[in-house]
Amino acid sequence: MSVFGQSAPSDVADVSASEQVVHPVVRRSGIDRIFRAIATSSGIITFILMGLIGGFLLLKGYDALKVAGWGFLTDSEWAPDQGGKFGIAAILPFTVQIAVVALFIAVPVALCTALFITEYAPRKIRRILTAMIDLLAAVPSLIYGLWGLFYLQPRLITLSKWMADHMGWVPFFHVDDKYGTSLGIFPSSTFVSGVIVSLMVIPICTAVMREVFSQAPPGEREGAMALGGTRWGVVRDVVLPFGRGGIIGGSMLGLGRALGETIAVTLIISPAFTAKWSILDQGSNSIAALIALKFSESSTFGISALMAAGLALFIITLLVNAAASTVVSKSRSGASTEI
Amino acid sequence: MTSIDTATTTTNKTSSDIGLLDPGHKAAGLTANNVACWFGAKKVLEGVNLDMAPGQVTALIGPSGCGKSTFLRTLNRMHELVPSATLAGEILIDGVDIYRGAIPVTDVRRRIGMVFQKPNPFPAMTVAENVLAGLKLSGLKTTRSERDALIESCLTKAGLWNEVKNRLGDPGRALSGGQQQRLCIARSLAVSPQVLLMDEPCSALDPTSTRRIEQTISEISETVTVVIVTHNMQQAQRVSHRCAFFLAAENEPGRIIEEGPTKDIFSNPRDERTNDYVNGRFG
Amino acid sequence: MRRIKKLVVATAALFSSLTVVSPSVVQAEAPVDGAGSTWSQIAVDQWRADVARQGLVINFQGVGSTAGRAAYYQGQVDFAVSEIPFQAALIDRNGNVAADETASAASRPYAYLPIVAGGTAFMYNLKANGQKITDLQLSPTTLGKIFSGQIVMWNDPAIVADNPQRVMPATRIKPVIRSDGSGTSAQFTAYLASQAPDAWNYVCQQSGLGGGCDPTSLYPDYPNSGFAAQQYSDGVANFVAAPYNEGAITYVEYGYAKERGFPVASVKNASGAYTQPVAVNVTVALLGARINDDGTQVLSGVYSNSDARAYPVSSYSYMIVPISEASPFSAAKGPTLSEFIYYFLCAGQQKAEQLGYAPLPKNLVEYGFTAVAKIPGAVAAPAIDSCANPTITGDFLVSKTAATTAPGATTAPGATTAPGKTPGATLAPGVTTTVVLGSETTESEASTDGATAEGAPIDAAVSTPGVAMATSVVVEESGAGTSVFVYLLIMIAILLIVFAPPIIAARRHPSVKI
Amino acid sequence: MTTTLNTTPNNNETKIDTEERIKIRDIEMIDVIVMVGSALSAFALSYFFFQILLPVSGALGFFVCWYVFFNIISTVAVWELRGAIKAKDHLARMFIWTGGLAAVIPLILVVAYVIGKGYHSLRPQFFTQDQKFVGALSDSTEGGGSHAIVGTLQQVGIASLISVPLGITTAVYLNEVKGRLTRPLRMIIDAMSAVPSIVAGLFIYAAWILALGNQQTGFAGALALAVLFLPTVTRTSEVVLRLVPGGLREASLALGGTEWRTTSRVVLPTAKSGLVTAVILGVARVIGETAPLILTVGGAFVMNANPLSGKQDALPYFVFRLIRFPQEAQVQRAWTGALVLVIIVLVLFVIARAIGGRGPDNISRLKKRRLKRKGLA
Repeated sequence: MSVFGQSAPSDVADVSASEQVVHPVVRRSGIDRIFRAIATSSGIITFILMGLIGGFLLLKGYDALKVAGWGFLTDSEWAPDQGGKFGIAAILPFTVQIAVVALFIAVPVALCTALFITEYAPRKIRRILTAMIDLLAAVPSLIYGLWGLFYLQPRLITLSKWMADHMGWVPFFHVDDKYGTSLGIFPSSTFVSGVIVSLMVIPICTAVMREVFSQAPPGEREGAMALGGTRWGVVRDVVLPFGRGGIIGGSMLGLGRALGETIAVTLIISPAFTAKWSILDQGSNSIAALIALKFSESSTFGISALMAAGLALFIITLLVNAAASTVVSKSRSGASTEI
Repeated sequence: MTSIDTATTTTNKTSSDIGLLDPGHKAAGLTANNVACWFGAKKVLEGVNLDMAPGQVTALIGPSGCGKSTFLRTLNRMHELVPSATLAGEILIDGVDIYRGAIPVTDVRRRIGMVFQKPNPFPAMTVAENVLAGLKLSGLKTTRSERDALIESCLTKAGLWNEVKNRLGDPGRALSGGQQQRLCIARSLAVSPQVLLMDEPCSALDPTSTRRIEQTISEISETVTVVIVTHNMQQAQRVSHRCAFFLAAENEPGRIIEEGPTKDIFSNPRDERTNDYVNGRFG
Repeated sequence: MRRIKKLVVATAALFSSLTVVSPSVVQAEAPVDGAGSTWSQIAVDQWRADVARQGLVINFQGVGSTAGRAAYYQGQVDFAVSEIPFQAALIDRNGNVAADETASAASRPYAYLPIVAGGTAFMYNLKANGQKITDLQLSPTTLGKIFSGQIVMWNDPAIVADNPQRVMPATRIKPVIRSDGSGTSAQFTAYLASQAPDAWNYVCQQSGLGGGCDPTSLYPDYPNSGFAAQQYSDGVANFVAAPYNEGAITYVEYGYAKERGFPVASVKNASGAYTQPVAVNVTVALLGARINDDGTQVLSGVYSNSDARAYPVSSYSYMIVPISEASPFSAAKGPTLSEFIYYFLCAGQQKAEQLGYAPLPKNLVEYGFTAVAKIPGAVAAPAIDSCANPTITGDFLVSKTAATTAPGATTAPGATTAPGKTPGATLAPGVTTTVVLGSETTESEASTDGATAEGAPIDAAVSTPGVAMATSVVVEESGAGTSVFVYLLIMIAILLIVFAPPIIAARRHPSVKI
Repeated sequence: MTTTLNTTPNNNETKIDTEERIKIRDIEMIDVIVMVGSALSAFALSYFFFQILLPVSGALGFFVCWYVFFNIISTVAVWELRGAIKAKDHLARMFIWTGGLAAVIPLILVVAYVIGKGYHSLRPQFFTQDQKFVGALSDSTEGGGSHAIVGTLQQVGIASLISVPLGITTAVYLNEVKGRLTRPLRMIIDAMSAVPSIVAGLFIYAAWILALGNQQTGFAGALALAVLFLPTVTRTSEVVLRLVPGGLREASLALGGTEWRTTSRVVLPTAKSGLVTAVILGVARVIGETAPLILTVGGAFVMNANPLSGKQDALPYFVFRLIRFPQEAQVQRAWTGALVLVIIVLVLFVIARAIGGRGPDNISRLKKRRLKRKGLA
């Protein structure tokens, strides 16, 4: 995430060694050199491994990209194996829509949950709640998908219908009532899958935010308290400013999960290949679901096309995270000299 | 339920409540009656009776771990923030019990301000915002001119105005340690406390800054009752009117050994242990 | 750090202890791996379990036909199961050869043999005046119009013409297609391309594939088609079964509709009769299948089978078996593989009907026998007369004939039954659901004893379909009060077991912080 | 303290505290009255409005109405009584409580749903038998999922053995050691977090199985899981390592500690509970993954306890495969598998939290015992 420019321990060691002449010789002990070597080689291994996957996507996707050309960005059909056009013009917006719906729900809830756990909950509830949120993270996405399909969707579509009927003036909620607003047009929508995905995103965001909030400096907390601050005052003036990096970091981690979630989205959506604003009516798509649905019956070329779609997702995430990390790097990191 | 009226009257505040703008503002006296404190099952303080007279500076002295800071924190209900911490006895501000009375805890803390050992300005706020943080936290509405006046008067009181008047937009953390501490004092003064508790406010500071803060203490003590914990005997002598000596024997809760006018404690202590301590023979 | 080490060690210990505890498996014969068609998976899975008792270890995973074929030529599995044969060169938009499966598979010579036969059923959810419609009849052209989006209302003249016996409701048609690649789509599109070419061309053109495109395992969709796409057979079936999806119709394996207690459309065959996709009708239809020299199928004879019983949308899937010892196959695996094939071609077919499929007719079994002989290390085939396939030994076709000959009889006698009754079972007494779960009466019949290989008992009792309704996966779990109570109790118990110790511990040792 | 004073004998433990301790009242009577009053009037109001507006149907709609009214009324009441700042505090409290509990409701619903679907065929033999003789026509109580349980535990175990050390050392590299790679590495790890899990499976299938000529094994599945595991654990570890105050590092270095000792004795123990969270999130990410396993583990019906050879099964794959059968028995088995998966996850996490989940200043009983052995406590 962020690159923070504050003093790193290694720099401190260098300075103390070379300038303050506490240790006359600039030399790391053997164990330190081994430690640095191990840490660095871990970094290199991870870099190579992750790079290989990026390279794998590029390599596999290259054949398809060569054939599709710019059409890959402007076409919205997906028929590489039938000799037809294929492109991500519709799939990518849908993918982003689902992730946005998921984050729209998940980030506020996660923020509240993390604050609840660190600031509000009685101590006894705190551990139980932490365990439950962990568990929420660990419920397999397959189970979320099935639960969403059988349990949540039938209930959620009444809400979809209500939103379409009463809030249709919002472009996202506007449903073309060519088919009438019967309940039957609301299942398998972006909204439903976004809600399901949000359940998977909540625990991830919560865990990171909770970790960060719990590290808010006690001195500042007490300072705010001693000024007669209410609990909310402390949260607003101390915890949230301190945890800004964690909020963004947690949300980005959640965004990654939301963009890449496969099985649950696959189970819910009814794949559509025409981009639209409306999120409530049937038809949505996601790159991950596309790959999952098509790969088993795709030829080598079809898989190449799917990998190109995966590459697009990879690049989008790269850009979003780079943007987020510049924000985070401006926020206060914990690596100051304060204890 | 009988004291709802008190509650409402103490909480409906307007800008005229702000002491430094309000000539009628008065320091309040604090009284501790038979206070005892526990952390979990461990008793750390017992039988503390102390009167902290209005407009005076009371110094709490004693070796480390004798319960001074704990006692100080009971005075504005910061003690209860530690999980498992409990206490007994009563603490009165101008005769009103701060624990059992109807004063909400946030008002207790607003009326009894606190400055900590380590300066803790809010890093996300500028110097000016730090001064006004208390107003924001306790929801006091002020006009722009009132705010400007308040910033200037508080920073002047804390002896910081001349140093920072051109840096009001800098982050609070950009100041030096001594300046940060004075900023914290200014911040506490902005909500017009009747009592100001100081927990070793100079222990992390250089002598010049220490001197500056001591000056500040004597200046504000006319309008604010000050209770200060210090390890510095000279400081206690310099700033305080009264002094209380705390001591905890091994595995025993701390208690007040001796209490009285500072002059007496330092020149003519009744208890031998006080004599040993103030003359630097232990601790 | 040490704590983390401890954590790692503890987890490792946990895993290794589990490994030690687990019983070691003694494998009698060389295990044989297969992968492929999800469509055939249900049957293959049952047969695999049956032969396991004879010591034959077969592993089959339904990963999809194309993935199965790829796994075959990539040397990951010994055999594959697929709805379509290896595809010759696919040409991409620029005219380049994008993929050539046959070339890839050349390194592992193979033979095709039939494995599972079945009909593609058209499950629908339709009501008229609050009553479930259960006697829908569709002709091939109407089917094509529905699944190409050319007609949008259930009271369209084309549908009305097929259903003179009732008044069709003015409900919107919601065709539900498979969003994933599937053999069902392949079989259905092959049927459409052959029997409703106009509709198929329309779909092809609308979705930008050009007129007269090939049958495909990825059903083409196009903007504003009105199609709903769902994944997997259970996905489309659940979607259609959902109460809010009135007017939906999908193509799916018969078993899924049967299990959910939903009706399937009767399809008009070459003789003009409307038939249901019950086993006997499928088997009869497949008597018209012709096999090329290379083992690939020609199904036009099935679609146009003039037997009044024949269900026209019938087909079978291939097993792709190795005929050389290219890795990973070896002659040592020959006996296992060949015995498995003999089992499913003969005795195994007795369970086909129970599983929602249809037994392979004799012509296909005979072809299968000749293909097995090419497998290295294969044991000799049994005499065709001793083959326990119900179409050969039994009186499968004869006994069923009486019940289903007349065209009128096949079209759902209990047409407008109350929802409690399941038309799928009433209309063809031979097709009772002996696999309905939770019904004590049928438990004993659902035997896994492959050695005895009993035939599907003909159970005319109509009590079971009621159970099928109750336990069907229609959106909500069964609301029996006691069971809800029981699982709430269990949940509370689990939560207690998990959370009680830390709470008690925390109470006993309150953390002291000074 | 070196005191030469007379001290009273050490009888502290036996003394009984007679003082009445002050009960810290967070909630006063008036608050309770306000809350109850607001609740009642909100009930009345929503009952009245519900008949007219009817925005959402059923009990849920009523509850939503009531809840909105309750918040409005109680906030106004607190405002009147305690002023704006208290009202804001009250509103924030209500909001955060709601949010906190809102996260729990779906968990309870999901878990209850899985239990409701899965408990029918949860028998002891589910943990001891495999599916060797079980087909679609078998009763749901026949056979079990032991092969899948063992497979999942082994695959996730191996994946953690690969990813946890690698991920944490990578995070240490990013945060403690630093180098030219820091920036690009961080970026690529961020981007990896959104790569669909199936791509990990395809990658291992292409690179490990096809290119290197390996067969589908549990180990290959573990590699695919490790690829998914790594970014999560690295990112989360990095976030928590960054929270370790720099002053601690400086203090340790100032004491003459080497970088290695600073990291291993100061930084990592301080971040311990966060690192456990990182590992838990990583395990959570992978333990339910189906897609990458389909291509890599191959799937099996019989016990194969050797992850290095032969195809293996995994619980999510087991569930994924069986739930799509038309036969109710198979579907029930799948739900039982799902239930077992949830139980396994629950148990693993409780163990993980118990071993390493507390804050750094909480000395666990284990450590106390160790210190006692060394004579330090």
